[in-house]
Amino acid sequence: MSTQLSKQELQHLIAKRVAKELKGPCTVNLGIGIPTLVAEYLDDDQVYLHTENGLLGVMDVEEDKIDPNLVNAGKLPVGEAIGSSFFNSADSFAMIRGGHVDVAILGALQVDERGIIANWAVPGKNIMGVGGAMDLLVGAKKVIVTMNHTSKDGQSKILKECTYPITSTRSVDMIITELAVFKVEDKQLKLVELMPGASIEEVREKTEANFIE
Amino acid sequence: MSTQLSKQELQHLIAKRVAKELKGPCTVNLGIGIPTLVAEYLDDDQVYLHTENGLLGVMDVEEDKIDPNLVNAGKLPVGEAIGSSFFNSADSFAMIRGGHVDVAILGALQVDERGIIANWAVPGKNIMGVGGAMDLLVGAKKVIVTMNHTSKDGQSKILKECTYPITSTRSVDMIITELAVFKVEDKQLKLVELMPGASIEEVREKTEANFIE
Amino acid sequence: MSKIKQQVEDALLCVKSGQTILVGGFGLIGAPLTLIDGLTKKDVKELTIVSNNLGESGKGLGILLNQNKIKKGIGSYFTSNRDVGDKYQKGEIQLELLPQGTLAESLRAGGAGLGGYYTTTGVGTNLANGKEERDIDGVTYLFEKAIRGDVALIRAHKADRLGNLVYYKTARNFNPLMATAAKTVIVEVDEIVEPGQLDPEEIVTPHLYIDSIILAQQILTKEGVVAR
Amino acid sequence: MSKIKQQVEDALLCVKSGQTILVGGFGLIGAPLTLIDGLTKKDVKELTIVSNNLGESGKGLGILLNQNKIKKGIGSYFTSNRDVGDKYQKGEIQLELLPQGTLAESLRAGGAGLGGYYTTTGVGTNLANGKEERDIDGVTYLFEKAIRGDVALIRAHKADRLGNLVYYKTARNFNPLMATAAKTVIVEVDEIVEPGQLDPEEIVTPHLYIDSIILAQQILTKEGVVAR
Repeated sequence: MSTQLSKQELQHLIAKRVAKELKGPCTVNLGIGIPTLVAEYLDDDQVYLHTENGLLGVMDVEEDKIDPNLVNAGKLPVGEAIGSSFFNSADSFAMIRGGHVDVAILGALQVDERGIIANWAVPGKNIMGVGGAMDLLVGAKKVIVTMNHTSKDGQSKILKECTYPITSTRSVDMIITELAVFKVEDKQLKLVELMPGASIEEVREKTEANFIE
Repeated sequence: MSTQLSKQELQHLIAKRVAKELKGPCTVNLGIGIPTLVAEYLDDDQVYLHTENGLLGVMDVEEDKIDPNLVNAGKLPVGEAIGSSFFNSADSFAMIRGGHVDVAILGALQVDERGIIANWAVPGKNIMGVGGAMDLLVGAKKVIVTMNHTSKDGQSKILKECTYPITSTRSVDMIITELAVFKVEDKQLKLVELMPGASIEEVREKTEANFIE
Repeated sequence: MSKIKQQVEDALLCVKSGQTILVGGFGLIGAPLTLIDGLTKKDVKELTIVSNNLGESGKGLGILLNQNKIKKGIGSYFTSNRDVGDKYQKGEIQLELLPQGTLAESLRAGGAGLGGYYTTTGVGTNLANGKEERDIDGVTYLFEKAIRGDVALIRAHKADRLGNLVYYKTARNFNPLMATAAKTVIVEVDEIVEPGQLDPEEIVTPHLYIDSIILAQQILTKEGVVAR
Repeated sequence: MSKIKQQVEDALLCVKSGQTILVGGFGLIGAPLTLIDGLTKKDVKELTIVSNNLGESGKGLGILLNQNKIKKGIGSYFTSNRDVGDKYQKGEIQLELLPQGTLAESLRAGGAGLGGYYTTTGVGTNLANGKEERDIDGVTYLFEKAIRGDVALIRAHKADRLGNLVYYKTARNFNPLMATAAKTVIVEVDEIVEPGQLDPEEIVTPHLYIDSIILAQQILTKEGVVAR
């Protein structure tokens, strides 16, 4: 099915699906990668985007208005919405850790069947960066993970157990891939939706983790 | 000697002597009572006054410019100097506790012969208020205590040991009364100056604590 | 979905008996006088009030005190209202006294999702009784727990319709901290403006902290508390 | 007694080998590029650098890294400079990785005179290895120590002559925290103004934190780092 779509198109497909989950008023932190694309599909003007490097009120920026000192967590240029505010990194993470951010959209390397994710380190490689991932996982009221269903070599990234170091002991709330949408309920994965063109057989085949259909 | 002067005049005498200790550039927190009067005798425009309720840059205010929302720690109206800044209470005490305030001028009920003070509670009475006293004692680089040498009934307030609950285990640096100026060195009081009109005999008589002359 | 409430009673709907209420202000300066006034007219009791002071005698939180609606006060300086001492003597109120910097820091910690922290303030004093001491790099610190509330009642100068806040001079004090440390946060302000009218660099409390906004009807003047 | 320095070398006189230096910025955004450039020209070594990143390859702190002047890096995201990994592989640099919120909070704690604090971030992960866990009201927290430096090199937008600072958009990041957490604090700015020209309500870093001020000579543009 989805083999017809390019990698980029699949990422946009995921981002578009995530956007449907975001009903304002709410504050949403967008992680690096696919999550960043979500901004393009938001149509609710009461969804306020938070970036951990110190801005509430992120929006797209036109090429000619790029300011090198106005960026998101991925260091990509952004714009500032009306009603936005700037703050320092301690205040920004106080918002996150303190439970004041409603939703975090994160990428992941692996998810296990309890909804626990690994997204910051790969065994055998130097552990060099964690950024705000651990803070977002303990702090955001709801966490939605976006990821490709399988790795480049076709292995399932939704596993019985993560083989990479976990980011938090907290289960995420939702996983959206190019094939399926899972909710995590009582530490179990529940398939709630097939993405356009995906079949239940394909999801079963490409998902190592147990899940409720 | 000093019996000719009114209580108020004696307080101003003390405040004037304190002011001589303050050489800019420095940041000084003025406590409630006699310390407040010190502001009147400052002639160094690089002495910046901090008030713990959230202002760096305190100055006197004229009667007709009083703003009920611009006050010092004693809730008395103040003015704001050029170059002043406002901040919240956590930030204000971060300045104090973090060692960013150079000098604190405090009142005291008692001082012991090691320079440890009691200034927040009286045994037998309800312990109802501490305010910023304990924070200032742990945080200010230098602490100068201003006080009347004796209580209303003539008892020495500079004692071998405090009978009231102490404010901190930290010794203050200097004690200025209407009779004398003491420095605290190696946890011992050292008389360094007699105030105008005071005699060494009177200081000896009215000081219970041992001190080096 | 507007955060702006016309009636104080509506703004205070969330307040229930037995809750912990954070109340901004340093004495009456920066206190949410309209919201406090609303509480005095509401049927609630057994409140735990976290505030630097419990108002003044018969003013601000002092009215709530005299109505016996306060079960416990947590603050740094109750001396400025003599009624507190009287109630305390009669066993009609519990008090928890904290150094002012500890009160402020505990509120900030509560808002920032921290469990507690180590401070030098109070070490070796009576206020350290029952609290854990810990040596960190040769310095003795005291463990203090974070403080959180069910509701925060705060005072700001201006709000935009989203709930972004700026404050006024020394009326700022505990308000921005309390804005972060309660499940529901209600602010009263002098003026409500449109989004975009507050400079993004100047906003002290971003809107994600604020649930309800009302215009102040009781304000502090040189002559005392007056209706606006 | 002016805090304003004309020469970068003068501002950096306080920096000595073996010290812990706090360096503001999120990557190159809000990094004190002029002061970092000054450090690359100064004969110092064995520095411990506390900064979210160690610059980019050959840019900002990345130059200092390639000069082997950094003994240890403490930060949250070293991945953005691939040279860090190479040095680490060769055993030429020590690294301490902290969650970004923990890095920020530890700096704030250092500046505020706290010994440490309890955070939920990192509990149950590899970054909790060797760190104390504690249950507070049924929640598991991790103990994190405060961070302080000998010198902080920071970037602001404007300073007045006293040292009051305001920042610019997302170039604020770690700078105001680092301004509080070092014995000596040096700031580089786009503009130096007279006292009174910054609104007292808008000042983010009050002057008591600042020791030296210089005008930025290396700035970040869309085209990269350029001399001004």
